Amino acid sequence: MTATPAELAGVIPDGATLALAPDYSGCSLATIRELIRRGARGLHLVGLPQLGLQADLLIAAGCVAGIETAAISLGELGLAPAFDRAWRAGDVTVTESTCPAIHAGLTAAEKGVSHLPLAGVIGSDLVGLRPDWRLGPDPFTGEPGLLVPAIRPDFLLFHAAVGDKAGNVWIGVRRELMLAAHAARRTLVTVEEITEQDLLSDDLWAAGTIPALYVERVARAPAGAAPVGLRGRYGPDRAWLAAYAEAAREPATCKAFIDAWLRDG
Amino acid sequence: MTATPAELAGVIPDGATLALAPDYSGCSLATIRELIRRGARGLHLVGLPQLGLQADLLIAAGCVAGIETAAISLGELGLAPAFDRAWRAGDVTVTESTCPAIHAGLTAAEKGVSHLPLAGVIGSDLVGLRPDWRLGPDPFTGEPGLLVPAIRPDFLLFHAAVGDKAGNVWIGVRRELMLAAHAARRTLVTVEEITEQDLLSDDLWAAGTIPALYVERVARAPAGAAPVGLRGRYGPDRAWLAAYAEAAREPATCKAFIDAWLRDG
Amino acid sequence: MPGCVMAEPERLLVMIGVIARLLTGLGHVAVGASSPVPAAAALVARELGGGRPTVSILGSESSNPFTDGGRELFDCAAQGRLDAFFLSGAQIDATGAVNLLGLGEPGRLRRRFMGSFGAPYLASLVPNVILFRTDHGVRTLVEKVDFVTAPGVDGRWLVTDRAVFRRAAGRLRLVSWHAGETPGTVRAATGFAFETAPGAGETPGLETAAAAELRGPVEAVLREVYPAFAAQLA
Amino acid sequence: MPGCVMAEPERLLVMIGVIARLLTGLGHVAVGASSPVPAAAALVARELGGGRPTVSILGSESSNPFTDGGRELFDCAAQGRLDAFFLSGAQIDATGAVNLLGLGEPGRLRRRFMGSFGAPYLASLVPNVILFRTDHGVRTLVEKVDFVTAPGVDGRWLVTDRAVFRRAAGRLRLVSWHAGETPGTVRAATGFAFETAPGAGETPGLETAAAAELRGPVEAVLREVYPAFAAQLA
Repeated sequence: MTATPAELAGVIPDGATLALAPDYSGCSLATIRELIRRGARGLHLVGLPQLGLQADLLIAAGCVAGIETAAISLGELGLAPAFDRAWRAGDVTVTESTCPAIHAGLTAAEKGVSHLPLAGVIGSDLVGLRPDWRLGPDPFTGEPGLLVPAIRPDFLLFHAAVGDKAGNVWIGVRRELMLAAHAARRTLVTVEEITEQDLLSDDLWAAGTIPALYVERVARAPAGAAPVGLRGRYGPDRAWLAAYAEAAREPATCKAFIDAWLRDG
Repeated sequence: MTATPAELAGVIPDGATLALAPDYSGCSLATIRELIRRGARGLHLVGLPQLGLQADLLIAAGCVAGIETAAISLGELGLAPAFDRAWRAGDVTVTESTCPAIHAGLTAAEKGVSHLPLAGVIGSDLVGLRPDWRLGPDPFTGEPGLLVPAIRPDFLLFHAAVGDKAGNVWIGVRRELMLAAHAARRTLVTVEEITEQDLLSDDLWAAGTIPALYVERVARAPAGAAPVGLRGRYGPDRAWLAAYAEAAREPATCKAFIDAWLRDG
Repeated sequence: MPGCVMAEPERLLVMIGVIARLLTGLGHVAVGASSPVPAAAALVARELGGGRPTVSILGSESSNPFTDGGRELFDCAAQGRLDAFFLSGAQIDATGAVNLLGLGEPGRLRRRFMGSFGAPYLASLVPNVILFRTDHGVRTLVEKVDFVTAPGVDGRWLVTDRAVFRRAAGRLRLVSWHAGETPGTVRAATGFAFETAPGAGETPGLETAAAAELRGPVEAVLREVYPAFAAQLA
Repeated sequence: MPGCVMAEPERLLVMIGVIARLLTGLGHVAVGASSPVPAAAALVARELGGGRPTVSILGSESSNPFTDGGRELFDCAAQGRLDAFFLSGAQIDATGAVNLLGLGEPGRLRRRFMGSFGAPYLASLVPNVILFRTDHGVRTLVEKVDFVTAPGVDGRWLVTDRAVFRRAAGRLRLVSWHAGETPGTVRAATGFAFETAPGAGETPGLETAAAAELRGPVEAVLREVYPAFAAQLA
């Protein structure tokens, strides 16, 4: 079952809907690099529930047609520069959402239902940007209610600390990845290491493990989440991120920066 | 924050709605014993999603007015004998359900919405036994759809292996307990041991831990899940269970058996 | 407790063989409460298939890959990730409908069994639902169930300690009868009228390889979840 | 990035003091993305309160009690288990409405910020939502936001690097102004007209005890989540 990041990238076809974690969850930069190398096109990204560096790199490289997300940014470093440019140019469509609406949409997909009711949100102009959301009286309370449709991504891609030979993947407390693995049709994972142990055989590990049942392929990719970092393993490379945030403001320097990143990896 | 099982039982008032795990999850027999000792009355039990020995003992002792559950039994030992007698006598009302409907009801409570749509089930006569469920066209697909209302128990009571001084409780893969802790207003827990470590400080433990945020009180109760057993710690006392299944068939022998159990503990 | 009223061990072995063959080639099979015969069959199929199908036994600590709590089995089915499941019932009728709840009129039952478990949900979402009874008789196999816990569909299998049926054109038809039975003895023991499927014959017995698995790795798992049943087979 | 355009450090300390006082006595306070000032204030309140309120900082590994993934904060709020949260916005208006999304007409924005995050949800479900801006000015504090990410409600607080406001009868009113400001200077820097609340006066500064916490245990957490901000305070 083990593979390489390039093989994972090869599984994701142009035009696919691809769910990606924000920078603080598990980011498979190792596979993002391969998606850019192979010249992926027309991807539709779904933020879990936000998007970060992975999305900005893919957008910078022209791989993305649209995004559905609660936010997109480089965190403390500000706006995602390549996205900002693509958005101004009209090159990337944005389906505006809010964190709990994305969680609810994924939960609906997890449970095989068309939609989920969502608390709150009514009163926000956001509702007006989503013709696919439904407003109407709650059938149980009679109060105004909001229904959001299921989100079933074609692919989930993430990076985690440990996988095993059977394809089980330990995610610890990053449980949004489990929800997304249930919701997505196919899940591709890179890991720091592949352990000899069966992650399901010990409840201490099993409690934070996505069973192989949901995982199509696992690739070993040490430091695969660099430069954003991986919880409990290594932190972000702040100098790299600041350099990217600066370089990505202009198309030429952005391209040069990404080309150098592709060469290095 | 630590307490005794008797104190936990004292927190649960007569007439409360009390969610209980099935025998294979985490059963706080130590607290059930105290509920019987204090002569609790009029409890409404919710199975997660089924009920087992805990419910049959409470019913035998006259503590229970009604149950909502997908099933009630002693597992391989067959029907729950005290429940069976109480049901025939009309002493206990039964709100008939099915496992995923209970999970959906708890999920609705977890998310603060009045209801959740539920896949499947339509075509079963069960739907006709639940006037509080709603049948109607799914607003997104137009297909027949089923909506089930939120289940928000007053209390969740369970037993787990480890708690810490802050009130965090490790449940491992018994994740239905976390869902129920989110859904219930108040959660009471007995544990085998209280550890000095902070369960949230290590992701390996944190991944299977219910944060103290949801836990009102934790009591230490070694062997608190006996005789049904606790996953990873000790198995069921099959001789005890078989003796109960036999004794509980008749009111007099059932009472004598439970009286002896109360004396022993 | 339908799944635990036991036929003679050799009849159970035939049932295990039949069910194991039905599971060959599937990806993921789950076994619910009170289902020792399907559990044994699924484990035999897994051993013979080199680890495939994945088998999830509810209530087992060693053969349960779920890590998201009690809901996961049901979510998994709704996602299309569960290929087969098993149902028994206090009554099973000519249409393949099962009744797990009780006898009498719905809402005014005169006898109640354990309850519905997940049957109403799984029966409509899992592509291969296999019905089973270990005590084939006129009171369990009836023309019409008192309460439809889950309706039947064409293509659904029923495996008993006497015979194998499959539903076509709305009713169960006899596909095979176990050694020691004939279509006549099966008919006499069945509470509903049925036709015999084209090509029907005697049920093949448990293969030697399957029997070996049953005595070996499978028994260890069964001892954990169904100790009484494991003792009966041993 | 509204929360990160920084005022002078002493103004930030005043803001931290104001917010920490508003959190006193609460049970559970959560801090979202891009909110270093509220994060510092919540941690100060926790240290001064002997561990109460519980503080959940999104994106922190050491100060985040959630174990059920990204959804847990939102579920927690819907369950009534979250007492306070913080929102900023590219624009905040006279009614306490915030705009996180962008400038221009909804659906045809001419400039877009990071996005809505969880604001539309949390603003309606959390009883104490505290608005903040570290760059009080006429372009950020406007009569009417271009896009209502979340509407305001009476009782809501707005804390800026110049002053403190609270909404009553549908509009924000000036409650206090920080040292170096007057009602007049605040008015000149604010894009909406406002009344002054009865009893309004100068904002109390950060208490000595709070300042000590800020230099001690709080800074360690801030360095993890908001390194640039922590460096500015140090």
